[in-house]
Amino acid sequence: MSLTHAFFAILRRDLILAVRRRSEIANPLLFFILVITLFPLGIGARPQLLQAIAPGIIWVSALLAAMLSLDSLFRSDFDDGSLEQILLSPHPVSILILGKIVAHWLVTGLPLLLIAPLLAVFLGMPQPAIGVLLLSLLLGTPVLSLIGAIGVALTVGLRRGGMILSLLVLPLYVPVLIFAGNAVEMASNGLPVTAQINILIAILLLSLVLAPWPTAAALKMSMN
Amino acid sequence: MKFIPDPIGRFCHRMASPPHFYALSGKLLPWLTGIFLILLACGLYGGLYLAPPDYQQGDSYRIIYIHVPSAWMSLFIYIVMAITGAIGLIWRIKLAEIVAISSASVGASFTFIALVTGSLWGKPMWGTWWVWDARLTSELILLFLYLGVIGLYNAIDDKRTASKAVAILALVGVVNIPIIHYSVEWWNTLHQGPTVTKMDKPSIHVSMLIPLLLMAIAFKFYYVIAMLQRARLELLQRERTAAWVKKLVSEPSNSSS
Amino acid sequence: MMPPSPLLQVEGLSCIRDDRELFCELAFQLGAGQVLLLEGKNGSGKTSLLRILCGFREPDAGHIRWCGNPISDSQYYADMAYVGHLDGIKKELTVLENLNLALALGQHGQYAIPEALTRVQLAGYQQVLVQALSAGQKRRMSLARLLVTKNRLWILDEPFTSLDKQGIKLTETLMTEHCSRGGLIVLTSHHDLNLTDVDVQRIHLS
Amino acid sequence: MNLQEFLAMGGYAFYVWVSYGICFAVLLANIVLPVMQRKQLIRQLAEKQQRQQP
Repeated sequence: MSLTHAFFAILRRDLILAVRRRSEIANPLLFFILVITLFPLGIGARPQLLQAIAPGIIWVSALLAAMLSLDSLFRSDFDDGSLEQILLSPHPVSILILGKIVAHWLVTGLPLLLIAPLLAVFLGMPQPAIGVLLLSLLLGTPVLSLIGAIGVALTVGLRRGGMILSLLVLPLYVPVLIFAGNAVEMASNGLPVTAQINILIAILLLSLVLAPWPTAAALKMSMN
Repeated sequence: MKFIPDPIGRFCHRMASPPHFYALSGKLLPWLTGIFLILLACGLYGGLYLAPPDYQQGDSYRIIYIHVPSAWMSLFIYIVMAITGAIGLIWRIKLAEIVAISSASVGASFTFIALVTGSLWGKPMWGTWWVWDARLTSELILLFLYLGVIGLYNAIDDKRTASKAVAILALVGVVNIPIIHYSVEWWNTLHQGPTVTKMDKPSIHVSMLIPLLLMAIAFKFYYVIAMLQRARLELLQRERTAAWVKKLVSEPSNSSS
Repeated sequence: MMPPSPLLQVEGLSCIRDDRELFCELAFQLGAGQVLLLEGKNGSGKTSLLRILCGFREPDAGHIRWCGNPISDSQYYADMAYVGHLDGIKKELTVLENLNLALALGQHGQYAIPEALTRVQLAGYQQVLVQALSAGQKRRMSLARLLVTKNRLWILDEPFTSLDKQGIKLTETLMTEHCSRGGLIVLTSHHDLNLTDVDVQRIHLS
Repeated sequence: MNLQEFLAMGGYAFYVWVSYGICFAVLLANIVLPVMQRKQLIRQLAEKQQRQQP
């Protein structure tokens, strides 16, 4: 059977699993909404201030939500031995793993995109910026999943991997946060954002090509 | 994978054999330490005493002699770590793995020094202890990257596996560092405008430059010394069941050296 | 019986774990139709050896060759199948979905899925979620996975655990058939093997 | 320039000397700690060896 067949088989399997488990989809989404609700409560209902920092709040929350959902990427497959079987496949492991990452993004990243406009309205973000916010999330959240996968793959075999995972992954998230957050902020002020969006596209393509390799290598390493 | 012709590969393997490395590094260390101390003394004398005060910053600029070389070293060591890690990963050379992880703590120290001295330098210059300046922010993120490497290494019990993990992480980090650096610079210019660039390019005079270079070279030597010391410890720990370690331990003269 | 030409060759294999040498300078050869049974008490390195054979763990010394090539070659992974302590079966998926994924990861083998399920006495269970199966049934499902995918070398870690007498008999029959088709098996077991007409080598790890 | 002036660092004594102090403390620790740990390890291994073969 061909590699594309294997890729889509893994993708389909993970989507079916997510639908049957449900909580995997709901948890990061709830977290995202809750964190954003907390900001006005912590800062005070000051529309001007909230509007000014809205891009940052939304992006930092999205980043944390993505990070919290990372553990589910390989955890159950590691625990029940499915990961061993995937690694023993004659197909290139990095492609199979990419299938898992895409599925993970569809389950945890895409819902953030759907709920983000609502939250942007909560924070009083101006109309034109919302489109850019969606675009930046569309380009940025897959990068979070791709880079995050490397971190999870390195720590999946550890008992207390959670804390170390955030230490590994968060510094690598910095460029995405900067360019995406800045794009939204510029758009709120009515400025052009082509440069930021182009850079985000470049980062996405780069991580799409490069990230599966170290992820596969790290998973093999985690197996022993 | 064979990129290197066999005789050279064999030679490297022999040089990289643990007992040979342990003995050789033991012989080299006093010399390296001597050179380091001489360079350090010259650099400090030139920097703290001979070089004139800066016409704008007065004597506070003298922090540059540790701040800038430390910042250079922090990046340099990360790259060395990634390269040696890759060598360990590809050719399974134990010693390369050990050099990689032994570099991490030295690199983290230099990053820490660069941050602290940057802050101490910033206080008289900017009036606050911390400014979200591009260079300091990059340095802070670099420190997180180092801490990630060290934390990951300590979290994995099997040290061979841990070395592999560290090598993968260091390689991922080294690809990311230019991107992070660029993004932070970009972020900085956008939010603050071209503000405090004095730290990057002080109007440097030859009498100021020479001590700076001396200190930079001294720190390179220091890195080799500190890395070798840590590598010797790491090597003994990993090889403690090997015959050469047993022999070494049983010789009373060695327990003091 | 003439010894068949070796397909799996292991030379000078050593494994050190936590300062302890589990085995050292281990060597064996396995040809078509042969079985290797690893014996030894708990913690003697049986599972470690199997995981080294799978390529999950690197040996501290030594080589493993499959058809003369190192096992990092993708050909090896096309020819081998592993059933470990963890069965690698998703309990939220049905039996059919699980086997279909195994097929997608590998290549079609001797049996089609319905025949394989009949063989392991799970006929009619296609649409059942795996979490509804008993431990023994799950074990038999792992055997079905071996049957539906194309493979020559089986690496089995304690294949008889949680199987009843009938299940053990079935496993042994399948193993005998696999060998008679020119397959190879490396396994660990506390249970004594009862295979007729099969060349069984034993290695005792201590 | 006398010693007093040198130490005063043109009024920036605190910043300069604290910087240098922290720097060299960290650098020294990076050498001393591994050396001490290594010696301790050698001692431990030697003791273990003596226990095993009296």
